[in-house]
Amino acid sequence: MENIHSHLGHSANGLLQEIRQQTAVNIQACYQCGKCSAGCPLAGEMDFPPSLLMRMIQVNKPETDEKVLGAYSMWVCLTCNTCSSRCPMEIDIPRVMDHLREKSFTLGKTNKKASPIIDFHKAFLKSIEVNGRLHELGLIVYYKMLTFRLMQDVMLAPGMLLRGKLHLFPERIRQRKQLAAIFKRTYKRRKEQEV
Amino acid sequence: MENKIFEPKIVAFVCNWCTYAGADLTGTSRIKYAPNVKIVRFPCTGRIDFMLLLKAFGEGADGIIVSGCHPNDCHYTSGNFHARRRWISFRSLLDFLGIDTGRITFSWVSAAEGAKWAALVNDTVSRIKELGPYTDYEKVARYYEEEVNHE
Amino acid sequence: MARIGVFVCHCGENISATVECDKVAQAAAGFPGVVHSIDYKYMCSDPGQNMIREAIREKNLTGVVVASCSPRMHEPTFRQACSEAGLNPFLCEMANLREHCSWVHEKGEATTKKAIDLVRMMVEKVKRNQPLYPIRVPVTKTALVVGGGIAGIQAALDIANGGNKVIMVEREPSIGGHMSQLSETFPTLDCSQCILTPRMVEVAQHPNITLYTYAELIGLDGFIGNFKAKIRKKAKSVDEKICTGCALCTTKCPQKKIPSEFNEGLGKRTAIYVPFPQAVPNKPVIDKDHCTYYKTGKCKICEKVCPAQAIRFDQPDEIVEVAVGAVVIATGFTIHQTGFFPEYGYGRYPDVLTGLQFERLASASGPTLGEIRRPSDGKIPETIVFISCAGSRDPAKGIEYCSKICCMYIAKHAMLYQHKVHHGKSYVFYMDIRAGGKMYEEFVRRAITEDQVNYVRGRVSKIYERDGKLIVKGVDTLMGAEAVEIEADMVVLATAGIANPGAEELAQTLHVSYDGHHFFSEAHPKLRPVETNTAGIFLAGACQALKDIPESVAQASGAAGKVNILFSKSELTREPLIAVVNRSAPPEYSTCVGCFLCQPACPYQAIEKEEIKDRSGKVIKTVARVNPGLCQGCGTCVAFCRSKSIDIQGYTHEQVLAEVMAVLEND
Amino acid sequence: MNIGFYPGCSMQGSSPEYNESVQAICSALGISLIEVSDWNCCGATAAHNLNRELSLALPARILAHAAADGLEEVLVPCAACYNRLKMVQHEIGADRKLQDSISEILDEPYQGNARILSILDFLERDVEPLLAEKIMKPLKQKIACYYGCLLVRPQNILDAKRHEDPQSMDHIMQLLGAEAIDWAFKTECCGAGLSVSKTGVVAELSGRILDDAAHRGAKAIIVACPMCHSNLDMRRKAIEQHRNKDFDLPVMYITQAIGLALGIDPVKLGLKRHFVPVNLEL
Ligand SMILES: Cc1cc2nc3c(=O)[nH]c(=O)nc-3n(C[C@H](O)[C@H](O)[C@H](O)COP(=O)(O)OP(=O)(O)OC[C@H]3O[C@@H](n4cnc5c(N)ncnc54)[C@H](O)[C@@H]3O)c2cc1C
Ligand SMILES: Cc1cc2nc3c(=O)[nH]c(=O)nc-3n(C[C@H](O)[C@H](O)[C@H](O)COP(=O)(O)OP(=O)(O)OC[C@H]3O[C@@H](n4cnc5c(N)ncnc54)[C@H](O)[C@@H]3O)c2cc1C
Ligand code: SF4
Ligand code: SF4
Ligand code: SF4
Ligand code: SF4
Ligand code: SF4
Ligand code: SF4
Ligand code: SF4
Ligand code: SF4
Repeated sequence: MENIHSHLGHSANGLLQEIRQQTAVNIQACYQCGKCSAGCPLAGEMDFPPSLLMRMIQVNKPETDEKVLGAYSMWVCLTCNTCSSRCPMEIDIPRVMDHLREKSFTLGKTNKKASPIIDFHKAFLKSIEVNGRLHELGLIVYYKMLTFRLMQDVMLAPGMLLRGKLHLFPERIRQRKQLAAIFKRTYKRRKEQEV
Repeated sequence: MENKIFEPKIVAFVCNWCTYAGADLTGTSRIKYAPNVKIVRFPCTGRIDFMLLLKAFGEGADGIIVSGCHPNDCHYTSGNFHARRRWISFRSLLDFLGIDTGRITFSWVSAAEGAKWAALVNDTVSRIKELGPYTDYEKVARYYEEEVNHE
Repeated sequence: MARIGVFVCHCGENISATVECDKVAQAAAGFPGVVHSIDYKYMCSDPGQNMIREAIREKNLTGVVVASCSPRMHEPTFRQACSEAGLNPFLCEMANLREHCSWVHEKGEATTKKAIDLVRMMVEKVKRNQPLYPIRVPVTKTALVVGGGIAGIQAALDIANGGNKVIMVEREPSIGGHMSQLSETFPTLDCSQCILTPRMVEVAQHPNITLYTYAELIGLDGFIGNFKAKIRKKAKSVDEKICTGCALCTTKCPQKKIPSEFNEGLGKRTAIYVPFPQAVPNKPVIDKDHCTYYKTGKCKICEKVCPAQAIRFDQPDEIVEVAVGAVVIATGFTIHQTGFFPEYGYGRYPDVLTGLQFERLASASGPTLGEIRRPSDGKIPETIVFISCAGSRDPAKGIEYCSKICCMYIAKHAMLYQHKVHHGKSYVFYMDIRAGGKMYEEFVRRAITEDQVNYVRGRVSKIYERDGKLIVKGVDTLMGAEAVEIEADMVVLATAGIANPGAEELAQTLHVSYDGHHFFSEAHPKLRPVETNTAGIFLAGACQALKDIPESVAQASGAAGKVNILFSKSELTREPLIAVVNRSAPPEYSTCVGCFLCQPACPYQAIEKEEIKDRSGKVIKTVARVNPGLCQGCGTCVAFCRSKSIDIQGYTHEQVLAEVMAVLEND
Repeated sequence: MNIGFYPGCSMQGSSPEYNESVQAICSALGISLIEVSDWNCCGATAAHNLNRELSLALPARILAHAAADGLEEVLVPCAACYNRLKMVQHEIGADRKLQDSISEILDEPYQGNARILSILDFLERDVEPLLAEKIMKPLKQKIACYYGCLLVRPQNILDAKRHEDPQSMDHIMQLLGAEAIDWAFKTECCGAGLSVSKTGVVAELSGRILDDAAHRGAKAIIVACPMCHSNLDMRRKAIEQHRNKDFDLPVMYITQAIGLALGIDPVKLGLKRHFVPVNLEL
């Protein structure tokens, strides 16, 4: 019975307020029309379609916030902007997804199913950090190390090599030191923000 | 005395139909704003004679708001256009007297724009706070007297 | 010597919660000239007003300041109270402590201080007030009704039946408006034409009503009781007096492919045409933009076949000027077309319709004689989808307001469809069902429970066509936003209702205000919903905000009632807050130097030249004079007069200056 | 005016044919492009997903280099890079505080005022007017122009016209003699960045696109984005397995199509690098 009163939370520093402050997106303006979910190409993959995710944030309770941060939805979201381009209330869902991803990642609350996706992103960033530019082959090798998905995409590699779409050696930029410094500074900031 | 926070004195000249009603709506909507502004009601901004603004500066006002109906929405057809046109020539007089035009806010607030009125007041108050108290009023007062005597 | 009374109101706690009213009253007692100052819980209550009346009598007050709410609220109340006690009502002023102080500031010293300042301003002003007396002007007992939809028709009939004259101006060739296009009407499902047509005919035949169709208002001057309206009667190219309405011409006209406005593009009409069979007047007009003769100089078939020889190709537009005492605006609304909706195909799919198009399909007099058939191939749709709030409640692309009528007409449409296509499947995508009205909710429930209409809560994201089907992609938000994809044969969009094109210009012609969406503004959202801010101009129907028929009719009768009240006397009294040019003793007569800078500045042409003559009739001086019937008291002239010879009663130089000085008086 | 050029990683890596065709038509039409010096990767989806500051800083560095090179305009043919650069420019441009913070990360003042041109902006403005006289081999085929998401959304920031049914590629293709079909998946998402980590999703999303285009009789799909291209071309086998259906539908870059119409050698346009062979009867 006690749950009856606590369906809607009144948390003063939940995701709802945090997102409002940091991204200027006011999720309270969502009136649950569902148009975002209806247009989202990935809604079928998501554990919570975008409109439901918005509602969960509106509910504004620590328990639902936890569920949101552990959701799989934001990891499959492709930032295709279909939702926001049609949302009658102009809610910038992709921006919210960005926020949720970064927060969930920083706090280590990422959904298990999302690991391959996250590992791919990590591998991608590594490649840039080292070379300044993407080196596909390096990326794929590094990605496979992280995920042990050894066979996936292997079929493509020879064809790509043959067509000049895969290079054995990375292209590198000149000012790699400067770039490494940029990476470092953003990582450092992230650490600061955590504490 | 010196340490007291500067609370500017601001007079608002507003028309009865749009801005006065808009400010009423601010009240009805319970939107809060700074108490520094006092409203003088006119039938229309077209009635506002700019010598009156000078008089207000001469008497120690730190800032002035003039606000009426939106263009084309004047209750009296065109009073606000006249006001607007006069305002342009008045500007040069202000420059001549060394009054920062930033001390005068000229705006349109309709009867439906309660929130805009509050924002207008707050913006004006903070701008005037930045400009500081208006101190040259004797100069303006002198000019005003001369002008009135001249007539 | 001034003897001013100050009355500070608490307004329950509305003022006293943030302003210390007793302190305000105490402070006011100390102002020079104030002889009486008290505070009280509710000044506008009977006991409150009595306190004012008694103080006026007992203390011989020469002026009263009520420090309470906005003068827009209670000025008449308190002025009336003063006048009952024998004080000229214009010697009463109000300090606005509620809307401009207590409600907008936090409790604290600064707020109470501001309240005191506001009272001081009004005390200084009222000391300089002069007794004023109302102005009397004659009233022309003819009303102008602009727009001949159901609202205009109702207003015109009510005014005319009240014994007053009406001039109705309708832009289209026929009156009737949107209601004439409707099939059946909620919540009773009676036939729209059947209940409307008799009234249209009554308008045409009423001895008190003059009807100008195919006409528009191009100018309005003057003021309440005394307007002058300029109307352009567009050339119909047909002599109405001779034409018998036989319609032979329309059957022979070779231009047969013009999309019919009345049928929302689903049917065709000719260049000489009567918009629909029940049109009033039932006489054709030639649409010059489409007529072969007007475009190429050849044809004139209509002229040849007309048995009455009523065709007049050289008929000019005619401008008529009429004197009217009041105006009712009833110009209605329009709807967004389907081309407005990007995600629904930018209007490319012929089987995506607007609600009005569906009305024409469902109407027995429509292009399909009441059968629901697809415009693309004439097939009867097996599956039909209705989409609510198409463009409404959509600040991103459409309008933020709710169009109010569509929830009901969607339920009606779905119901009509199910009645006509028994085996068909109908779906309604909705966000909320807004059915507030007598028998409205019951009506919607009936659609769902009796007629098996499937209501799905969710907004459609996209419609596209594939193999002659319209794929509608939505979700069911009550199923955790589960995808719902429907292969429909027809989609009907409940497109947003918006203000008529031209509403803005009309508002400017009439000098009335309008809102951000170009709907005309009422004088007060609750208490004066049928008046505009301009005296003598009233509103009826959907031109003020979207409304259904019952509400449009109610408002129209309200506006007509207001007009009839105005016309109940042959004279009306007006507030004397107008401009006057000063007069003084000879030989000066006036400080006015006759420069007439004020004259062109006056938007109401109220300033005249007056010649002051000596005994022998010789002109000594020409000065300005304000016509009190025309002056509206805007004060524009005042700001133009360099010699300060012209002043507004109630807002004189002296009064205004006193207010400014009082604000800035140091403490 | 000098038009700057930011190729981005895909044009140098997995989609060299896009680069080749851009270069080929530019040289055929006498337009010269100046590559932004020592450019870096824009960070793509990865930075954007994991590290917001990095996702702003990487494009900001590119813009800074363009400014240092004195470039007032930069052509960014890759739709993904274009989208990131525009978004970042918009976000940083509107926010003083963010400008300061990014300048700190870059260790140089943020300078991001170069006008960023998408391939479509560029083709519409600089190429279209030159085309009419130079078309040697009109493309007389039914084609489907596929815009994807990155070139049209968010529509107000990218200033995309008719974002639900864009027309600029269709116009160009009509100029080249082709018939651009009206179809439903012009701006649906192809799965873009998930191509490696969630191949199943890509197969589904890209499959729907191929299916609609084929169903409506298109003989080729025209794209302007390396990601769209690789999802529709390189991953074709996976799509066909997923849908249990074969599609005879090559995928060409718009610049390749223009090149063909201008009579440029298919090899020079990189047409031989495709997985799905392009052997349209031209
Ligand atoms: C699809 C649909 C279905 C509906 N179904 C129902 C229903 O079942 N029941 C119900 O109660 N309501 C229904 N309504 C609502 C109904 O149509 C309106 O309530 C009603 O038409 C409003 O009447 P009106 O006279 O205010 O405006 P209108 O009907 O719009 O009439 C305005 C008139 O003014 C004229 N006009 C416009 N501008 C000028 C000008 N400048 N000068 C001169 N003349 C001008 C126009 O030509 C028109 O004749 C429906 C509406 C729609 C769109
Ligand atoms: C909780 C609530 C909140 C509301 N809030 C709002 C709001 O914020 N805004 C808004 O616009 N509307 C609001 N309303 C609606 C508003 O109250 C009504 O629209 C309005 O009161 C209707 O006025 P009325 O004169 O028709 O009826 P009533 O206010 O009911 O007045 C009828 C009068 O008739 C008298 N009477 C009854 N029978 C007889 C009889 N046989 N003989 C003599 N006298 C009789 C009654 O005593 C009463 O004085 C609200 C209503 C409620 C219930
Ligand atoms: S489209 Fe916008 S308003 Fe509608 S449910 Fe999604 S976020 Fe909410
Ligand atoms: S941006 Fe993300 S949530 Fe929005 S429609 Fe695209 S995939 Fe779905
Ligand atoms: S006079 Fe005005 S302020 Fe006073 S009680 Fe009445 S409504 Fe309230
Ligand atoms: S044929 Fe002549 S009389 Fe008959 S409707 Fe036409 S114009 Fe009128
Ligand atoms: S003259 Fe015009 S209206 Fe008459 S028949 Fe010919 S086309 Fe029709
Ligand atoms: S009336 Fe119903 S359908 Fe129309 S806008 Fe309002 S809620 Fe939407
Ligand atoms: S402007 Fe003044 S002085 Fe001139 S005519 Fe008018 S009232 Fe007289
Ligand atoms: S106040 Fe003056 S300008 Fe205004 S209407 Fe009267 S006479 Fe004309």
